[in-house]
Amino acid sequence: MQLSREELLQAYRRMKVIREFEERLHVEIATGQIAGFTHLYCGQEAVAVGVCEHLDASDKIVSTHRGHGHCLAKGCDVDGMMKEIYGSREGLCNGKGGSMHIADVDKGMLGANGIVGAGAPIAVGAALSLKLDGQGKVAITFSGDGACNQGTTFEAMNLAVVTKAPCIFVFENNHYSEHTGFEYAVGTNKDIASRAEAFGMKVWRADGTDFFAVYETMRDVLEYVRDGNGPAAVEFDTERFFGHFEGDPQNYRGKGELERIRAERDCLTNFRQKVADAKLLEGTVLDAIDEEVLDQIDAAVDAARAAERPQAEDVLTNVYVTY
Amino acid sequence: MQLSREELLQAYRRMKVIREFEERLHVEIATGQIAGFTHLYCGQEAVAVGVCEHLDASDKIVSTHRGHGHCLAKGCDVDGMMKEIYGSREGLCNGKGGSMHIADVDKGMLGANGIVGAGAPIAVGAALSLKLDGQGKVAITFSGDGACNQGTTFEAMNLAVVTKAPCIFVFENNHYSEHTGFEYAVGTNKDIASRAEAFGMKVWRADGTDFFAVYETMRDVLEYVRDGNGPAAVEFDTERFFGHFEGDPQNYRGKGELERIRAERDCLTNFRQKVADAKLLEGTVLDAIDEEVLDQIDAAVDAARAAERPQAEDVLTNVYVTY
Amino acid sequence: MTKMMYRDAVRSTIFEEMQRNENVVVLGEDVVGGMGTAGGPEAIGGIWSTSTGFYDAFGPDRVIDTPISESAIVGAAGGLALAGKRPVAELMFADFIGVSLDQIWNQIAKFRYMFGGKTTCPAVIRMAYGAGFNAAAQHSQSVHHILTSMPGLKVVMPTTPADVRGLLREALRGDDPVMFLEHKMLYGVEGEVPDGDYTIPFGHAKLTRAGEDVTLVATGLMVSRCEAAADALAEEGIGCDVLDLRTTSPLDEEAILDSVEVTGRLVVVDEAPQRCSLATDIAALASEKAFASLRAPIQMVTAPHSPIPFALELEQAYLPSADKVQAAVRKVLDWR
Amino acid sequence: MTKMMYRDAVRSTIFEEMQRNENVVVLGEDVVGGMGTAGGPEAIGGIWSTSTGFYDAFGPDRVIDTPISESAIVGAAGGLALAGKRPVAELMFADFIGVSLDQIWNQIAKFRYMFGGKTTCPAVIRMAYGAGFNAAAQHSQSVHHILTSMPGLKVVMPTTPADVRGLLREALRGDDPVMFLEHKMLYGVEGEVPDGDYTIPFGHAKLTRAGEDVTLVATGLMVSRCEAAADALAEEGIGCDVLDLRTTSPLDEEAILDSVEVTGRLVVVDEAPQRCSLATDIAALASEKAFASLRAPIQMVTAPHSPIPFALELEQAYLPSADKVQAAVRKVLDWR
Ligand SMILES: Cc1ncc(C[n+]2csc(CCOP(=O)(O)OP(=O)(O)O)c2C)c(N)n1
Ligand SMILES: Cc1ncc(C[n+]2csc(CCOP(=O)(O)OP(=O)(O)O)c2C)c(N)n1
Ligand SMILES: [Mg+2]
Ligand SMILES: [Mg+2]
Repeated sequence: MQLSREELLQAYRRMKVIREFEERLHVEIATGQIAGFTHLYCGQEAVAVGVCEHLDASDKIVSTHRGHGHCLAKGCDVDGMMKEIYGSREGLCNGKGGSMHIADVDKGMLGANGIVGAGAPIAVGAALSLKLDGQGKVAITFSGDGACNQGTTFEAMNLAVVTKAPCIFVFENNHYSEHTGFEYAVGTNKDIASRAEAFGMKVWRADGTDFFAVYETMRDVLEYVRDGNGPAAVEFDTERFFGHFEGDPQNYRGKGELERIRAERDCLTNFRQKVADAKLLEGTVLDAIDEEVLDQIDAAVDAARAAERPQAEDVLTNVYVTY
Repeated sequence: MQLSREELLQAYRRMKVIREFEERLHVEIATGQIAGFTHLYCGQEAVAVGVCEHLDASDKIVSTHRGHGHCLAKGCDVDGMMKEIYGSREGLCNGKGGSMHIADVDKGMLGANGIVGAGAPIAVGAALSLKLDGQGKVAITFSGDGACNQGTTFEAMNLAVVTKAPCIFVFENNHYSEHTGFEYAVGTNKDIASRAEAFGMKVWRADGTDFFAVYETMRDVLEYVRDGNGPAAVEFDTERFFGHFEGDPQNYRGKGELERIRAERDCLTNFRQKVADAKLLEGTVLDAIDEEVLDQIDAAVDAARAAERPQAEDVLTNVYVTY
Repeated sequence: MTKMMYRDAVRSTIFEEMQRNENVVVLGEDVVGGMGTAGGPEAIGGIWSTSTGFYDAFGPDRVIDTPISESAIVGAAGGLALAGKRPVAELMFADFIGVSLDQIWNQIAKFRYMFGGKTTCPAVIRMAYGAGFNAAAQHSQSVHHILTSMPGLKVVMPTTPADVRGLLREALRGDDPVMFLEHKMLYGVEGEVPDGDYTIPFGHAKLTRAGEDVTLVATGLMVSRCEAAADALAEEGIGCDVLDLRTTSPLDEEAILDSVEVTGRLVVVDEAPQRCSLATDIAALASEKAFASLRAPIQMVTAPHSPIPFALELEQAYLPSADKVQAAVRKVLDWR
Repeated sequence: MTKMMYRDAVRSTIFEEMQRNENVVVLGEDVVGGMGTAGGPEAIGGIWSTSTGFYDAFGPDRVIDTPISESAIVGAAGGLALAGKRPVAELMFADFIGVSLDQIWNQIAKFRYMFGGKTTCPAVIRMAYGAGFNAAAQHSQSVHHILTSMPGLKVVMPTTPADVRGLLREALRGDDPVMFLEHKMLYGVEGEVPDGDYTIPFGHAKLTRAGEDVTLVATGLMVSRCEAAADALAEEGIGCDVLDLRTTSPLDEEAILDSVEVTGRLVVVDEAPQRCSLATDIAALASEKAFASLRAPIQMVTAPHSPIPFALELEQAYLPSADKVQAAVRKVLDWR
């Protein structure tokens, strides 16, 4: 583990922010305060953070319908996101996008996306731009095990290979696309990564619930891609702790499955265990972060509730740059 | 070689019909007699015939923009096709479809297709229908090395694997998609078949200019698929003897390439050589077939020229079954 | 008569038709749900609960759960139809015609025509459309104008459980490709449903309010907004015809023109933005064929020319409301 | 002034703009041609010869030849635009919006709006559209009504080399997504082109014939058919305004309404079928906003409601002709 104490603390805090952001949304949505469809990232934090801790604002990411974690990991403002999800005019997208369309282009976050599979070609385009700039920057697209069946994902992989675009395809295999199992929906001779391999990409695989595994793997992937070797793909095995959307009865889960993954596959518990075993960070320090994060999320919710609401006349702004 | 004399003669005749149909079209198009876009199948005859000689009318095929060969091999009427290409009301599609949309559903020929990659999902649907019927019938989709990059082709492969559809993906790799080379446009770790393999399909490969190689390979493929093992894929290495469309300057070809493939990779020459070496058929018999075929094509062109033209009022028929 | 929800009308009609005709086949994402999971099949039966119980009754060859591959879903429906089956494919959201349009527009809509009339293509593509759930720009759209513009497709937009049953039966028994558009906000609406095996022929609008002053034409959720406006105006003695088109292709031109001939005033209400919409389609029809009857400019009440915004207040402002319809009626009445 | 073909106007404008601004990037199928072949790059330079010489001048990072993957092409254009480039993507045929519509409609059209105005998306998507080549149902379509209906897109349909240059420059320098529709039958048409670095702002129709009796509104190839009709009618003393819209989104409402106010008679000509078309869009506009001026029912001359047939005679019968336009003009003049 080559991370400094500062880096470790930051990674933990980021994962914790995502976790509490989502746990709190889970509660808030149940009270009917938040409109629309919301897909929670809870459980997959180690992937978003393990990937994005390597990036700066000039690296780009493109996200999915389950995008809060990617946004937060890439540096989107917690308050701005919460306000957006509440539909405030002060939200990151002025209340026009909502949970499924959060973006912050200045931070290199090119958008969550409500259309499954739509992000991959966009990331290839961003990667082609970065290739032209010649600064060794990369574009990353996150896709689920369901999104990997959409034609756009395949077209994007092939286009990236053909054009040697510095694009990284991160597959988050959480074993479900909505209510359907990975075993059923994804035809492969092995796994998602092996498909990517057949397109001529170098691929990696790692445990997506282990921050250190993600982080170390991504170091290699990024070195390879930043060096101009063309695109690459990584498959992370991970878990989502909530339903597909809020309200999902989750009949597809096995008995005790949710309890088991919370107990055995929690990336935060795993992180704490690892840093304790290696005597890198003290539990009390992490406890203090936990407190701070809870306060931060409380404050974000309070701010979102109090924030200015959009007005009818806002509907027609920003359709075009010039009218 | 387990083919009877009758079967050998029929296969040769079918290939020859395709060859002369296309050679003649090449001439006719140059005189400006035929409207629209026409893509000639010349050079790839062994694939269409080697595949379709195994099928009957209740097996289905779905074709491409380069569809004449598949249609003829599947039993579409020569005169009806020629009339269609000439835009006659007596054509197979009453002059409404033209070269890119020839179909004969009763013969199990579900259509040429002007949209690259569009045929694959349609074939999977046909295969699902045949699976439901439970008679061991199959659906076959032909795709080029260019079409194999279209998202629909990938989606179709995955859907076929997931649903265990009796669908066969025949990839005709003629090394070019329009003016672009296979080497550039198709990202793989080996070839097109290896991609199909990564979707979990059993795959085969063979020389597509050798009728016997195609025929024998397809025997195995069909046995596998008819037995209910789900879909399969085959890649045939083949050559097209004309340009992408009529009028293509073919600047992408290497020096002497066309002469070389005509000399070394002609499936008809190859067939004649093999049956002569094995003393299966006499050259005189094949010469006689050649004569008959030329006459047949002459007659077809004469008939097409003389055939009834469509009328303005035909424009609005057959948009729906019920209006 | 039985009371039934719109979503149950969809489900029961397909179910009964599957019992009646073994060629009817259902396919789509999560139409079964639970495939390949520890929980096992039938975890959901469609995210709109429109195929619950199908898998248990008809098995995996007739109730086909698919990966997230809309082009392949619609294309497979096309292939099933060409091979003699009667597929009913579900697009979870109408917005997903974006990833499957070629198979809708260039394939299933055109097979019959391109093949010289020598095949039928009885594929029914169902899709949930419309705003009202704050599902934002990619999960709320109305797409009927796009589909209506495409020759070869029939486009159906039922508003009541009774119409769902009659129109869906008609779709399932016909030989043409049908786009069956179900408004998300109507799934939970209950209504009386006639008994018996009735069908409703396409191309017949339904007059849901009668009046002699103004003609209101609408589809889907907008019908109820027109009705609300008409009811409010009736209290002031203003009488409106409200026409629920039910199908936009074929279109019941006669019903529209007959009403306008009487009222001389037309308000068209459309949930989609105005440009090249069904609203303009109907306004143009009337301006050509009922010109002499028109006593005031035609008014169109539509969504504004913007994507659909997320926030509650914005979505509300975006959608045509009964108030806006009322204002338009007053405007045509106040003309000159 | 220089004489130049329409296709050369496309090519030279992009070429000059690439010289002027290093952020302009071209991508599409065979925009180079010959990649990965013995013949080597530059085998074709676009099947419409609209990018010949680009690769040699700007290299593979700015002239990107792609596999046959239209969704990825448009999507990549979107990503390039979000990352600060000015992509010009080519769809060989407009019909291929079928396989790429999601990226056009749900992605590039909506980024700016969904993201609260915090990005621009200067992606230009060029496509060859229209009938006349007997290319049948999947390679001949007009799609402007579909794209015009979509908020967030600007839709440009130039008819002359001079307009190509001015409008394409405007597209390449603007910050909004632009659908640039090039009619196949116009590529070979020659015309005078002004010198200098001019742009033509969107939303300004061009009056190509002036007259006081009837207003003719058209786009693309249909403009010349209107002009032919107008010229023939002029010999009989019937005067027509012919308006070439040039852009359908934004639309020059004022030019249309001003003309109709004078003539009182409107004929709209559209190469697409009528339902939910640009023809109905304009008819509806006039029937709402020029009602008092209208002296006869608006006539729409459009393609019939069918896919585009292959045979010469059928395609000819399918397309609006100058004769049909003339007949419509006579009809509005003969009214009452
Ligand atoms: C094109 C498209 N099809 C279907 C959907 C509906 N949908 C939203 S999320 C989802 C499942 C995605 O699964 P996966 O990619 O594994 O991501 P996860 O939800 O597990 O994060 C589906 C089917 C959609 N939004 N877009
Ligand atoms: C969706 C789509 N994109 C592009 C085209 C234009 N086009 C027609 S054929 C072709 C090349 C196809 O190559 P391949 O699949 O190898 O078939 P081949 O022509 O070699 O038989 C292209 C790009 C099309 N018809 N459809
Ligand atoms: Mg998943
Ligand atoms: Mg090829």
